Amino acid sequence: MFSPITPAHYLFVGIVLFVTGMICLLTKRNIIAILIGVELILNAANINFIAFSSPVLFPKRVPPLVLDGQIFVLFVMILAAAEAAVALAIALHFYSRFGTVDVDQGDELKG
Amino acid sequence: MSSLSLVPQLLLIAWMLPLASFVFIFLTGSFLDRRGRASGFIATAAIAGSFLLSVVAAALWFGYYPLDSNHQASSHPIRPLSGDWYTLAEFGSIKLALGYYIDALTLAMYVMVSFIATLIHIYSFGYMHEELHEVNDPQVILGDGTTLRRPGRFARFFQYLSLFGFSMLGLVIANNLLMTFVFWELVGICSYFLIGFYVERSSATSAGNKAFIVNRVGDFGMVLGLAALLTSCGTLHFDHYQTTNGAHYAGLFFYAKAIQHPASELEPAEGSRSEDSQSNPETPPVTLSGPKGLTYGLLVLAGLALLCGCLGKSAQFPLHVWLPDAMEGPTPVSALIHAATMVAAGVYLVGRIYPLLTPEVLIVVAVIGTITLFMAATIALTATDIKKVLAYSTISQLGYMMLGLGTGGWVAGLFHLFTHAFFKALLFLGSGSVIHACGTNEMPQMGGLLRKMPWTAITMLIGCLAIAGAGIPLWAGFSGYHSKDAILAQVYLFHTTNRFLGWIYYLALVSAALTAFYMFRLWFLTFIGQPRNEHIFGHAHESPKSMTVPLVVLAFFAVVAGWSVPGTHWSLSALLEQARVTPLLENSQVPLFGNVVIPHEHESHEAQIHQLVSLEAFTAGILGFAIAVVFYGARWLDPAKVCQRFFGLYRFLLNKWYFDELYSRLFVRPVTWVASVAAWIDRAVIDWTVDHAAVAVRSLAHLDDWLDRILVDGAVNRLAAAIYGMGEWFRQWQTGRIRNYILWIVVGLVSLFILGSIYFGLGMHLVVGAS
Amino acid sequence: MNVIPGVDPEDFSVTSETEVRTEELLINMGPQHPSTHGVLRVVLRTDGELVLEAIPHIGYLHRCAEKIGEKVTPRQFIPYTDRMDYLAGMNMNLGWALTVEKLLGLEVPEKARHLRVLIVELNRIASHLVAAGTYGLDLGSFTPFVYCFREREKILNLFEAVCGARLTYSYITVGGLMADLPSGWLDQCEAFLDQFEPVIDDLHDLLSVNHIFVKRTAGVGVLSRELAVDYGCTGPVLRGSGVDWDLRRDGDPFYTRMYRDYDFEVAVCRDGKYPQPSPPVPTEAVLGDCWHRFFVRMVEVVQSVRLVRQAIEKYRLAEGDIGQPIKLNQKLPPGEVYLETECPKGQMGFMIVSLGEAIPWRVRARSSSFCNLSVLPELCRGCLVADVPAIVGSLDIVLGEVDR
Amino acid sequence: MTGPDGMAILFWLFAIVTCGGALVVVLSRHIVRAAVGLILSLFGVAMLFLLAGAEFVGAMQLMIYVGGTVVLLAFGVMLTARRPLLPLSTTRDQWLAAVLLACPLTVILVQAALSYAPTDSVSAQVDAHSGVSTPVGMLPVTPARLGMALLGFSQDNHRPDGGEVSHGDSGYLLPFELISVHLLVVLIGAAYLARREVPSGMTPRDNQGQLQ
Amino acid sequence: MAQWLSDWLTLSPQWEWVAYLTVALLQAVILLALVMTAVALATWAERKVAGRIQDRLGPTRVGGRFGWLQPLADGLKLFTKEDLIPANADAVLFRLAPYLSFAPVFGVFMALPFSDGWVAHHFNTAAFFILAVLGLEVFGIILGGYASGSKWSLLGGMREAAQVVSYEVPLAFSAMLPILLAGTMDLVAIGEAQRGWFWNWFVFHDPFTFVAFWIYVICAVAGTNRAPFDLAEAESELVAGFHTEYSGFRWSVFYMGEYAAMAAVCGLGVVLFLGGWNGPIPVAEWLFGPASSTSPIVNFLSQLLGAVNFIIKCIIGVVFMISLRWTLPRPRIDQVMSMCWKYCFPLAALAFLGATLWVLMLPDGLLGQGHPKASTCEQSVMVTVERIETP
Repeated sequence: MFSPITPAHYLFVGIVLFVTGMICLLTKRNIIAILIGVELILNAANINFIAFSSPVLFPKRVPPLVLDGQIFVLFVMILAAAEAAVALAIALHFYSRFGTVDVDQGDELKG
Repeated sequence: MSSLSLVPQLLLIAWMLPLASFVFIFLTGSFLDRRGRASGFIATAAIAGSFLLSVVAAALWFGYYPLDSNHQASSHPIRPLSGDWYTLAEFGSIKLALGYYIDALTLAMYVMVSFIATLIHIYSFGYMHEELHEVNDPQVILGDGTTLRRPGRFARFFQYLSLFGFSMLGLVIANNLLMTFVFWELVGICSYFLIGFYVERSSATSAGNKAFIVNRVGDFGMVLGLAALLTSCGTLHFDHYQTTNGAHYAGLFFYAKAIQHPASELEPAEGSRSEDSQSNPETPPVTLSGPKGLTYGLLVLAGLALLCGCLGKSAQFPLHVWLPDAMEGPTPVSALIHAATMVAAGVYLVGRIYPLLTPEVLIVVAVIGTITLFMAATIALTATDIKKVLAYSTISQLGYMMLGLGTGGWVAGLFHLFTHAFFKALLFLGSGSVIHACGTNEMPQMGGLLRKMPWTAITMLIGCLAIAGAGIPLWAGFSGYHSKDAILAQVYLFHTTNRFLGWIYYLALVSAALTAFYMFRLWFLTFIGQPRNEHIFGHAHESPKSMTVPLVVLAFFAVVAGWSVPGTHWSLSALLEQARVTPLLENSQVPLFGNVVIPHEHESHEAQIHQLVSLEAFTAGILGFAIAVVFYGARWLDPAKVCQRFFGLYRFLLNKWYFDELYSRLFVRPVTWVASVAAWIDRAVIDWTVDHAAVAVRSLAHLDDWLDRILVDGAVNRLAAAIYGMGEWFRQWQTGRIRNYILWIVVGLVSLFILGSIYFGLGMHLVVGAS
Repeated sequence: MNVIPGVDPEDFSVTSETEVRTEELLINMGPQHPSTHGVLRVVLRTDGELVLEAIPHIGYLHRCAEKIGEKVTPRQFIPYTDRMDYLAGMNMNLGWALTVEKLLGLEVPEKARHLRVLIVELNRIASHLVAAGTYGLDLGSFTPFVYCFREREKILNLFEAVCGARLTYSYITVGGLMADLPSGWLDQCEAFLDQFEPVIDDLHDLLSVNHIFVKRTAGVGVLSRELAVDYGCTGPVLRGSGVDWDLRRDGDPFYTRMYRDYDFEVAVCRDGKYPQPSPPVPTEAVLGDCWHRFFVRMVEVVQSVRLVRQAIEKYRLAEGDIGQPIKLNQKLPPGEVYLETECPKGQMGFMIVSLGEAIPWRVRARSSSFCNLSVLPELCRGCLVADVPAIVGSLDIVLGEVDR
Repeated sequence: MTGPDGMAILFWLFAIVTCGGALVVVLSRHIVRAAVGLILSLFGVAMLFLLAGAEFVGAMQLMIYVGGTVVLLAFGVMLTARRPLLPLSTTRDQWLAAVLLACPLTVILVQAALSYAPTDSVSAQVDAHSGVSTPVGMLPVTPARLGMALLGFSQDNHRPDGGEVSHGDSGYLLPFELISVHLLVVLIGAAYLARREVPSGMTPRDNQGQLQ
Repeated sequence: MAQWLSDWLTLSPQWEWVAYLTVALLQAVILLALVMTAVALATWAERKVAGRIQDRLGPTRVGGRFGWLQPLADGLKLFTKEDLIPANADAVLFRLAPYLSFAPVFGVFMALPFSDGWVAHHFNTAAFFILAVLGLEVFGIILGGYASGSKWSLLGGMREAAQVVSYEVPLAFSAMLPILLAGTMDLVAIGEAQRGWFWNWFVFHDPFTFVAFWIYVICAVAGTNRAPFDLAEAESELVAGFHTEYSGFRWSVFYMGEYAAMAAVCGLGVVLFLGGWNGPIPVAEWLFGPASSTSPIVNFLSQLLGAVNFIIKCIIGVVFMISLRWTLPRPRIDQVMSMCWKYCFPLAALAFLGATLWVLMLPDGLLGQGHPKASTCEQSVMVTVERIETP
């Protein structure tokens, strides 16, 4: 169980990240904490990509994804960086408008 | 060929240096402006570098093909270097490329353009120094009555000069008409920018617009010519070229040649080239491209169309009207662009595409050149603006060149181009120096400046002598003497063979006298006599070194450009002789006008013609000079009284033959009339209809409104109330709290997973295994 | 117009959406901050790095010096003046001594006059060296500080040889000086000047013309001529704004006659040039900015060196003694007197009101640093936090003098 | 790597770091600590990438994610943090809902992970011309290969007989371009959103002009 | 090595990990010792160089004439000082921050080759890895600034964050040039590509790399927070910036991080631009011949010579940075930022572009003598593929 390391091990790490990220999204009121949760979820996905593209983890050294996995991870990272930039700009704006980072205060669009 | 193979590379670098300077100044201009003259140094260094490289290239070339006294290529068959640097696109045989076509003419133009441009760059340091600081432009009155104050544009000026240098060199080196056209337009836009350099002056902007629009008229014809040649020959390259897949194709010159000699149509190459290709087995066979729809008539039409462009650029009748107005630009610009180089581009292009021009076209060239030359000379007689005089003189001299080319004097015309470049640049720079000192363009305000500005006066005197063609007959003279006599000799020959066109020669001769007259009128009015405006005279001073040094250098060349190097036969005309192209003139017969013969240029070199013409021209020049002395030098006669006597003629000339008015009547007024008619129709007919239709619709609407309120609104309001109630219920879900939304997303996600698991089993092959 | 029930159109009014409000910070700069030159406390209201307001709080070093002056005789007060501008104790002594002499109508002998010029100008050099060195330190350059203090130490050695003290001299006193120079002192002084002059060029290289230094100081904290005059700024701060005003030339005759046969130039920028020898003014510098204030001091150092050399010559030639200090309990004539002298930091003025007793009735001091500091809020408005030390340093204040 | 056993040690080490960081994120009520937890977690993820042989991606993770994105986050935290920092407490029912949702999700995901058996038959690529089968995974993923793939040359389709690199077969040129444009737009957008107007009359150079 | 240890201790297979752990720790300790030595030397050099520049002697008392043991004395003093944690501070983060600042710098040395093959771990993407890890140092500083609970610290931390994040961009850009020229991110390969005479060093490869080298120097100084770019700890403005509230051991850890980072950026710069372990004159090749054809001992000697070379160059770099600190004033934060974005970044981008064009246009160099190893990306792929397929 502890060794050798298989993709399933990586998948478990991914699950932990995903679930914690989700809980983070659901329980935090701070807009930046929510952003942090999103980052966790994205990283969960990245771990899965890498797990499926890593020859080291497969006994016959033949993973189902090779380049595709890594390149998708790259794309995810870049998009995450972009998302973080925009989200932070929004957060700053939010802060300047409402004087707080509590997203529950920003319910002007409520019905 | 090792030394020659460097030539294109050298010229490429020489060509790119001004571009680099332009880009650099463009990017850093605002920064450089604050640091003073840095931009000027950069631009000058770039163009001076171009000059040095051009000289090296020329040295390589003439080292390989030495000039020979008998105008024959001796050691090697002379073969223009042609090739492509950069291919933009290829469609079958059609190749759009940036390339080079290098022969002695190209090299001479390169050296001349970069040399004069260098001098003018240096001159501009002095002339444009005001632009280094904030400029107070007294010619622009703002709404509140004050004059305009604006930041200096030193960097911008040099940026445009650099761009111009790049464009002009590109135009010169182009190996296909498309590239020519591109750079043709680029020099046009540079000219436009620089004419409108003082963009706040309405006169400058309208002069810029005028130049641009008039040139467009000519360029329209040029585009037609390009289209005709491209569709009929399938190429715009002058010479043979190679596509990227390795096939060789023939160029325009070959097609023109084939038209002339139908027998040689299927031969791969013409003239010396075919011999060369036989002797050199490495030269691959050439394939003919395109539909080969070129006929003689089409060639004539294409030639005329291309000529339109040349007329526009070289300010020839009837498209000459823009050039005098273009003098609104700064004087170095006038010297560089509107006297020495750009306007000569039209002449250069005629020279370059000479093999494509049929004799019919050449006659048109000759006739237009003659008309221009005479007309401009007469207008110059009465102009009082010093730059306007020079502008008309430029037009007139360009007419000489056209005349020379049109009558078969290829070398003579281009020779005059070069000499004219030197002395006209000199004259313009001198006038700039005067304007700089006096602050006015008006000659009646000047006078007696010889004492104040000896360097300027003397160099300008040399320029006047050069343009008037002064010299000792049959021996030597100023540069203008050699070139103008060559043209006149050719014209004389032409008139001896074609008597019914004899007036051309006499007009040219009369204009030579006029030239001498108005040039010395200019000089006398400016530098001799009593100062007519003490205030201006008091402030006048000799210009700084940066302005006088170029004057002296140019004066030197204005004197010696026509001479051959002592002890050798190396001279400018011999150099041009080396580049001579004469394929279409070989039978000298003009098919459409049977009895017109365009004479060979060599025949005009015969001593008897030469002596006769030389003496006649000398006499004409002396005559003009004498009249000038009578009126303005010694003031034996009062010019004002003579003007009174011939008031009608005077007014006719003063108003420039009423060309502007003519164009206004012919083109501008009809258009405005049509526009006013259209406006009337719009107001009276269409508006009326619309107005009344509106009244009708409005009454209908009132009716509809009533129906609407009673019937439709009732139904709609009921519906809206229902929907509103629904919305009230739904909006309770819309909490505006992001976490609630996320919660629902996750709920949906989990249910999706569960559903998926039920349908596909719990194994999740959906996610990984199934693919 | 149809109105949706329950909705107020005002709710949709658009507020300014482009402006992000960051927190305004209230920062205490000092009294224990390294670059406030003592126990100055500046309260900064900043928006990020942008200073919205800077308020100096003073008084941490208040020692009732003026009140003490009303309880002791003038000669007893001399040591207290030392402790006002403790970087230029000689100049302080001189100011007080001259004021009392003016009240007494006393004139010191020729030899004492030249010795006084020698000493105060030497002290001016020492004070400006501290100003320049610590200014470099304010801008993050440590090395010039060490260079300046090395030179200052040499001056202090000279002072120590004269009066035994290195900081609080009490050397110049009412009626003359406490002692004549020890033998060989003048040669040492000349030797010092000879080796010191090249060091000035080093300092110019390290600071005045250093590109980063110029970037940091040029155009920063521009004090206009009018503002400088309005706020009563004096000394290098005033001259840095281009006002050609130096009490050694333009002051009270009782003071200026001390310098009457001396040849020196006032360190002020005329037509973009300072008295030579000095490096050219960089193009970025604006008259009245930190760079000019700094540079005026550097130029003054050169002029002071000139003055010291002249004083040495004159002292050597002068005959007679160096004067006799007045008696400790000398009675003062009744009356009121006020005299300002040109100290390194600016114009230091003392005022005495006497009722005819040995102890003055009232004593007041006009402190140059105090007036110069008062312009700080004007200069700091809208600058960056990093500019505050640059501006404070360029004013060259001494808190002992501000608070007295 | 140091071999399978060394890898196992490192894997467990970094898995613990990663999961621990994630838990810190969830459990801490203090936003700065949450950010530190995120850093730890992302750092662990980067190390896991390195362990899995994805060196370039691991380095990218460090550079872009840990070095860029999280610095940005930290920046945001500082810009919006009040002192003293108010922890925004969450209500108990939110936690309840979160846990209630997380449990079934975890169960499903764990089930899926456990049921995944690595099948090696997937992509031994057989070249149609030569019939040679190349196990694609054998080729190490160098930055060069990644770069080539981003430019449209995918090495997945590389011909083992030394033939030409196939062009555009499964490259990522288009997504690459899209991402580039996307980044540009995002940059501009973020700059616009976060733009801050200095109060008028309060520019740093404001008092310079008084003399002229 | 771990296998050998395991055999030697005759560990059963399920306990083999103990051997691995031991070996790993041992390697880490060796590396740490190396780094600490470098730090100690750098602090000593800082004091000595500052002394020289300021006409002083610097430390002379501890450890003989030259004060060799001064770093030790400093360390002892710092270790014995009281560790204060301000009441306002976030105690956990306050304790964590110094280590977060030091650890990444330590990690850099893992991938930094000291000589041909002398590297703790041979990364394929070492250059990139180092840049990435170096960028992490900023966290410790931000956290330290934030956790101190002081406004000066917070300002310092913010400045640091803005500055380091900005300067990373031109730093990475200028570091891309050697990577581009060598066609690999492998630092060992990059170093090998500059074998031979000193004109083979990438700094002299073409004008653009020369420019890029100086940009690298500027950005490296800025990226490691050294004067004149020590805005985050500007003592005259921000008291002491992010470490205002730190004292004793924690403060010294920050400083260790700074000095180690100095050594690290110098090392990276030396490998990227200054030929790494290849001396200006190929003495090693003359003495030992090509590396492949010699015995292990000769090979070792050659590597040793390389390491000496490398360390000398690093020392020169460090001394250069030190003398910068004691010579120049400190620019303002906005000037620092504008220098980064308005000058360094465009210049680096231009240099990058220029070098690309240079390689494309003049694949054989200006004089046609050819570059040592200007392999294109495609070639390197092919080489890789061939290497895989040969067995």
